[in-house]
Amino acid sequence: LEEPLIFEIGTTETCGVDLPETQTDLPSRLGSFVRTDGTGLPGLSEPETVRHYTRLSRQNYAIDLGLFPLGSCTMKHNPRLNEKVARMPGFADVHPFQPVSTVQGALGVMNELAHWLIDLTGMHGVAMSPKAGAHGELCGILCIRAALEARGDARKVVLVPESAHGTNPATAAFAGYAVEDIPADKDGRVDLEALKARLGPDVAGVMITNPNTCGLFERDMKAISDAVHDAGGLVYCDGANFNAIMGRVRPGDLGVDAMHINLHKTFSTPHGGGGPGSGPVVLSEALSPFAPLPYTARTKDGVVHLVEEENADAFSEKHFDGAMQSFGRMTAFHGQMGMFTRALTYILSHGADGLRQAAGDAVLNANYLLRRLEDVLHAPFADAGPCMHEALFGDEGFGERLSTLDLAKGLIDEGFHPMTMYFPLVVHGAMLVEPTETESKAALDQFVTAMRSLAERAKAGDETLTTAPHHAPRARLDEAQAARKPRLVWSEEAS
Amino acid sequence: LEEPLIFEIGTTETCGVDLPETQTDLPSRLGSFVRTDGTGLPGLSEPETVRHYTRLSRQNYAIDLGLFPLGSCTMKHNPRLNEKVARMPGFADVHPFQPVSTVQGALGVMNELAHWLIDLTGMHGVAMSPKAGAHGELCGILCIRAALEARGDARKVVLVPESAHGTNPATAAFAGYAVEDIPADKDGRVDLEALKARLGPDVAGVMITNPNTCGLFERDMKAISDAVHDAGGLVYCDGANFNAIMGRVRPGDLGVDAMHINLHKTFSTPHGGGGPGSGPVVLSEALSPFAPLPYTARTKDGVVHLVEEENADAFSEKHFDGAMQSFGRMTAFHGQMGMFTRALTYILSHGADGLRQAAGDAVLNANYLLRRLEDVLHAPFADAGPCMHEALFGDEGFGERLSTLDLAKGLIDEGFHPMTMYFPLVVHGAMLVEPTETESKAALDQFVTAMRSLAERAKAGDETLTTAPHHAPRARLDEAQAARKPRLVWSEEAS
Amino acid sequence: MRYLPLTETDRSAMLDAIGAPDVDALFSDVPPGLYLDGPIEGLPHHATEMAVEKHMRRLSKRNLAAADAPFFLGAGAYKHHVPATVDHIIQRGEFLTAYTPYQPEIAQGTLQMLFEFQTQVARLYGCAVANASMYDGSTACWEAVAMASRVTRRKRVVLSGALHPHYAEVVRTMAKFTEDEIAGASPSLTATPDDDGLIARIDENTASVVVQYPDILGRIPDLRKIAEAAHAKGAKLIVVNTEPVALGALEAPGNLGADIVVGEGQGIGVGLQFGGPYLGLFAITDPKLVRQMPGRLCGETVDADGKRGFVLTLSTREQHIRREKATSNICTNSGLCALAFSVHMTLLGEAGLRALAAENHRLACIASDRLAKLPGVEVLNTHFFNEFTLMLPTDTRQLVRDLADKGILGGVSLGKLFPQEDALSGGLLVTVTETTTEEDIETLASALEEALS
Amino acid sequence: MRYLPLTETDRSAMLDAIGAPDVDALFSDVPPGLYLDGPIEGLPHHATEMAVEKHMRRLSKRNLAAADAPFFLGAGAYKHHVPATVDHIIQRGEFLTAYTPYQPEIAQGTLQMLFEFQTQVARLYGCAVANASMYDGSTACWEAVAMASRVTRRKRVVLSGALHPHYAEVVRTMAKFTEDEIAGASPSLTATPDDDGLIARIDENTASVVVQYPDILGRIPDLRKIAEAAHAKGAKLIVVNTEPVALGALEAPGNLGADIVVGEGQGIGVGLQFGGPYLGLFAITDPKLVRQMPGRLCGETVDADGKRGFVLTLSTREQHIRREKATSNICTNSGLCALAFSVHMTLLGEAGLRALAAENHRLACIASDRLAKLPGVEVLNTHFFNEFTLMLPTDTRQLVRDLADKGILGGVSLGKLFPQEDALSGGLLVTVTETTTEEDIETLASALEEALS
Repeated sequence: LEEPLIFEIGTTETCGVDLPETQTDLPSRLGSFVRTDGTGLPGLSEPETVRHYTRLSRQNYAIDLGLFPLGSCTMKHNPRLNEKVARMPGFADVHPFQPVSTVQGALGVMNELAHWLIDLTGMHGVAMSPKAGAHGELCGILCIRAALEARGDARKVVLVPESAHGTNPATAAFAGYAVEDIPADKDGRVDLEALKARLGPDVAGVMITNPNTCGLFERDMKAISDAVHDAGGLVYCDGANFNAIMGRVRPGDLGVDAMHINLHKTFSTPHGGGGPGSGPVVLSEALSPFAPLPYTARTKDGVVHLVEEENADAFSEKHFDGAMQSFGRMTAFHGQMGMFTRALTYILSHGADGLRQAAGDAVLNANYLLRRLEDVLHAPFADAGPCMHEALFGDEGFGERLSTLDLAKGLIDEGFHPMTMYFPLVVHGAMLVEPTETESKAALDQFVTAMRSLAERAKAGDETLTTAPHHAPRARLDEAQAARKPRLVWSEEAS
Repeated sequence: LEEPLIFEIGTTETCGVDLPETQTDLPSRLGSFVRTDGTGLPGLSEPETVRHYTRLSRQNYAIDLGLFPLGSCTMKHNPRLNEKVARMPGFADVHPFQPVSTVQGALGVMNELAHWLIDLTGMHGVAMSPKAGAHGELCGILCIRAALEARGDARKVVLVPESAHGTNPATAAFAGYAVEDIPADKDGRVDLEALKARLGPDVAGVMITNPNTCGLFERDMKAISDAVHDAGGLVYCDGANFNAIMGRVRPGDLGVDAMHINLHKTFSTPHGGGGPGSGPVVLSEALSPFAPLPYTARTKDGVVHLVEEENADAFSEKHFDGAMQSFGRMTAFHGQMGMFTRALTYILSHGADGLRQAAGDAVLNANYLLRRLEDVLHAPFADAGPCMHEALFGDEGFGERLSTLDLAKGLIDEGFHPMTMYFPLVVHGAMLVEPTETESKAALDQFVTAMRSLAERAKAGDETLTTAPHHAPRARLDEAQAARKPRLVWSEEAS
Repeated sequence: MRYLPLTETDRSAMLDAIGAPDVDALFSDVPPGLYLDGPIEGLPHHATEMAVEKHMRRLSKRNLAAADAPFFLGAGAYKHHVPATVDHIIQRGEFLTAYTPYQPEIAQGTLQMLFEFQTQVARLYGCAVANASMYDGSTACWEAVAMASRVTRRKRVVLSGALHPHYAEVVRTMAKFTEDEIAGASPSLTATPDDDGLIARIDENTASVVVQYPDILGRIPDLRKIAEAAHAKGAKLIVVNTEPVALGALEAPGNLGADIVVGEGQGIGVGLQFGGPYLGLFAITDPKLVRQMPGRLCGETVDADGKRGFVLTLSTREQHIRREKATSNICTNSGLCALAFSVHMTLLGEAGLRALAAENHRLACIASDRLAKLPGVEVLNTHFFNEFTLMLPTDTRQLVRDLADKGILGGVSLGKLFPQEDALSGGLLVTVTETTTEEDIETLASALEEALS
Repeated sequence: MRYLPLTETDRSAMLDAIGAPDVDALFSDVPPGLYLDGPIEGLPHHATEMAVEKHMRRLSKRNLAAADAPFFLGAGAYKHHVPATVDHIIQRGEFLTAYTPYQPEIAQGTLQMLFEFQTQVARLYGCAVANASMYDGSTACWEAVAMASRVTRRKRVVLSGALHPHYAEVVRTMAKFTEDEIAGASPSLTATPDDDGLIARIDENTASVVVQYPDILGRIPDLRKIAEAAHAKGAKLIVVNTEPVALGALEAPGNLGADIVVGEGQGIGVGLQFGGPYLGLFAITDPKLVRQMPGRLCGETVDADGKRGFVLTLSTREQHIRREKATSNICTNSGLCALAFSVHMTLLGEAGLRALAAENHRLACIASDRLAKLPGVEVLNTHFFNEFTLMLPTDTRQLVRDLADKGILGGVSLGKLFPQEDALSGGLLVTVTETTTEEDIETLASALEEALS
């Protein structure tokens, strides 16, 4: 059964909520601004609404249904305790402008989470307000620019390795920097010598991902940081892959100045079909003073303060000798409280030992997949040693008309979500597989069986793969048509 | 993908909860009773558990997915507000033996619901503790027997119409009565004259369903009650079909002495795949004193009392002049609190006007189906006038090798749950269709289209129906094998 | 009204199709004087979700939630931590809003779960077969008694004096109508159960002996001895368990000679809920008697394509088929509670259940040691799992109310449970679970000390 | 650890398969001194679900929930009743635990929802096209400014003085890096907005004019007039709405000449959540500019079998494809909040939204009339929807804190919102929604009267 659109089944008269019958004898204060057109918003009764969305939901794949091996996206189990906690009225039903005396618990959560993030990364401070990973990247780069400007040093270039997430160059460009690539060496790591050669007084810093997008730990990270610092630059680290090393390596020890943490990856706040995310940014001592408003701080009397424009200067003066020089504000309120409660719940559940164990299991799972598949799939860096929490393969040896896309779509018919495809760009037909630590060995073995079978079909040139998936709610969708003649809203005429 | 059993994927070492590491230096007080065998209970981690049950759930049909036209089962929308309310800690996290001063809200819910049930049915009292419909029937019959015994009148026979639910005769037999049938007239209603002829000093009472299982209102209900009362008997009414008449007819006005109310049908507490139900029994003045313990009662000071063995005699003496002569106790505690909160929430949402409207819409929906289908399906009582909230059809005219079962299984392929089949017994190949008031006209029209097509295929002898469903998680299951060699628990050897 | 999808336009169109002028006309079979021509008077009209939620919240706040007080109640209903996962799963619409799985092709979710549940219960109880659940422990207890009488064709039922008095009362009430003869007894205030006294009451007419394990005072009867005695007279041993967590530490009744094991499953997955809905468990050790069992049963079979599948089976025992010849009046089971139990039990597994039981017992030992030190307080039990009986020099009914006024839910008074037995009025049943903190124990100890001084 | 499925047996078997002696060996690329050989010190170890829940509950109870107080806060975040259905649906695992729908064959649930959402937003705003959501209203506001600068190739941005000061601050912060020139202003304490003053600031270099509707003081600017003036100079009109419910009563900005309409969607479906996650809405009136829009877009297409289906489209605008040439740095949207909004909006429909808006306005009128009667209190606004400004003879920052001490959340101080503007420190922004009772209004009135006497 196909599920129609709400515009095809709802009417503007139908209403699935009851509202008091409003007395209309009061004069309106809307003046001449009263809405005269109908909104055209369709309504459904409550039973129809439940059914519509329940049916729709069943056309989705999700972590709750199976393995979701999207490299660099860290799709791990989302504990239901986190959801329960986030819905406690003291967290869910609190207004951002309530007086601080009435939100000590909420500010306490922010502070407690902030301290965990600082300790886990070995950094000095953290900006909590960024709303997602890319927003966090931006925050980090803006801190770098603010710090450089504060010392009157207007550098113009940011170096980004070619394997970087696409968000990295976009972010640097937004912050007004020219972006230059750094090449990779044959093992898929940053070429240290090439980097050193490029450093100079025009380079504001580097944006680097560690573990990198080939799934490898950047052995030279500390040397890279030292070289950048020696040249007067600063180091941004993309934290998308922190899941591999949490509790085992501290980015602060590697010389990182700023790193965003995706709470919705590493700390298991659910992806929700594309957000909301949350991207706090941990900062080195050099960058901490420039973090955006608002921030929270607990003073000696145990009270947690929320520092905003209202009290920023006075607070900085009183408690930081005026050192806090926030570069501004990135969002209207204090950040993703709903994600903070979930992430803190997750962190407290694991504890320092459990987070370390989680990283270990994530890496173990990825290496297991790498070794169980390297004989049937091209694994470009397999000989370079262990991978971190993701295993990278390429399409070498596939039949002529078959591609990574076909294998990925074939996975759907085997009951799995495809892996990340064609990323990183350094490997042809890349397949980046990240199982995460919340997959069982049984699930991995099923996945291996499916992948081996698909790899053999791809190499044998089995063309039925080119039309996969065959057992999904939809066959392959015509993305070209969607882009050529965009239909982005429903209209009666068009349908 | 087939979902394995927990015994096939779990291990006795795996655990999906964390527990404190117990200090073992304390002496145990278990003596020699310590468990020595392994329980053999398989465990799964939390992520595996979520996935196992989420996948399993998707093999179910449910109200949330579509029309569920099970006659006499009243599968209506289950509002999520009810679920939210039932989970409020003050209701969900209260022990049945807490002192009454600490549970005034819970007792208040029971009392408030009790008053609604009494007012809606026009009765005198209500026994809240029965755990389900059949338990409620039993409660009603036991009240009747207790009342007859209290007046020293040991009658031995209960009359039950042939269209009765199977639970009715089972209940009467359990209470020690001989069961005799009452025939139906050609319109599917109780034959009043035949009933009158059978009444006498040996007849304890009748058990009757109104609206009856043919979906018709028993026009002579008041006359039946009067005749039974005149003969010294009492009238039990099966309340399974109360949804059709709530707010429009009061059973008390029809002379009923006892009627159970399925909170999980009429008042929308969810069926949950087979329970829990809840079956409070409303009682006439004649029967109220005999209701089982415990009961709740609000005294003039506004305090709600819970009357149990502990205080029953004293309370009856003080507040009822000793009239309360409970026949005993049917369950350990006070009944289905979780269902009471849901039902009261539902009732308050509708109010007296909304419940009346709901009954009207339920009947309107059923009549609409009756009239849209009577030309293609045999509708034995269609000429007798409007039906109540369910429409009854038979298999007359089906191809030789095709049955009601085949049509019903064919409905599954159309995306619907089958209707009630082969019940009531008075119609050959009966199909009892109850849409309920929470279905939209659009849903009914889809159902009509599917039914018309199936009826035509059945009449044309389309044998593909005999192997339907073809698009369900399973094809027809071999029930005979299941009964012949019962395998009721999993064992390693057997699988 | 938000739950009613028909618009006025729909209603008109449908009435036209039917050929009726209005909805009232559809009720023409109701004799005139009996049809109400408007909403029943004196009752409120429909209300917004917001208003209803507010009203219900106000009522809920007039209760003291167990989590908000030091809490020591048990006696058949136990407070355990239920993982959030359990509630998430039972709220899946496909489980919550499904009907009894009479159409197995589209109900394999519920059916496979029930098959797993039956196996879990059988293993927990050390039995061969379990059913798909019953209303609660007390009704399961009565069903066991009725089954034993059917199987033995005898009518005499010997109840242990330390059977939960409400369970005993349910049995007595039902037996009035079936004419079983109930031989009950008063509980004796001894440190170990009076197994010999119970055995002495078994005779050749005895259909069944009903023993609670652990018993209502928290003591642990010697099931093996009682089973031998019962079997020697041709009687069936029915063992009642009200705390499933105990069987993570105590030998399973089915391994000790019980013929039927029944119990309350609430302690795993279900929560307190002021007494209901709960979960009746029912299992037997002799699989040959399965056709005499009450309640729904789920069995394994294959579908037309040869795939494994599950169905409700042996329903010819049941009333909706057999009518007055059914094995029981029961129809509805406690399906959603069975799901909650099964999910929680799957999360625990053997290792988790054992650890949970150990933690319960550890804290109960700490509490018993602490409270035994109070002047005037004596711990009755030699053995216990997670509840035990204190003997106090006062009527504990009033004591419990006084403690509640101080915000302490201090236990269950034996005086309340056994109002006819004056000798028991000084008894206080104290229950300790993994949710109890040592701080809670101290709070209770101080309050008791104060109350008794 | 309950979230980690690997058993020790599994780990050994897997290490064998890999050929590594232990897990630490897999980290051999980490230089020795940098690899931690045990859990980080000073941090607690893993905890039971029960313990974590207790800890978090204790923290949550140190907050005063909006539902537990007479509540009058708004200023960009609104308390509305969210039907229980909304939360049920967003907790469906298939929505909650899905990723961004990059594999459309198995993500039609999310994609169809987004297509419906885009259409709902476009209709609410009176626009041609809307995107699939952004972080929140303030970031959407900045994205609109950036888009207008891209489209007009101009750099000057004229902000209304009555734009939410935090929105203005976000724009100012971002513009520092893009070198847009921001022309702001102080809000004037007039009964109607100073539209003429705003118009006077528009010139030929102006890329965009940013106006809030209703504005931060609750007043309603004349969008049509401002649009004409902006367009006359070749500038784009950006309208910001922070309270979507208002558009059930007020003319849609898209119908009044706005080019870009952005806003905060939190008021429908999302809840307060201490400021996040919220829901940025973004729509435009000229569909030709769609390739200049930021954020994800969902579009209709067909699959290989010709069936209707939905995909993320026009992603060549986006940074993960275009890298440094992207229209915006945004990547994640606010998908689950968009779902909540869409479900709530579907429950409301046009009729419900209109009724909800009417009820908000009715209660706001009652409140404004009541409070205007207090001695020393003046209502600033001639027009308002559900929030209005009181002028009081006191610094309202302290007043708000004093009211909170009495358990009343009485409004938002303009002194807090505009700390640089001393003239505003007597202003109190009071918001009234359908959740406000007349009793709440009385409570606030009495408390204000007392505070001012």
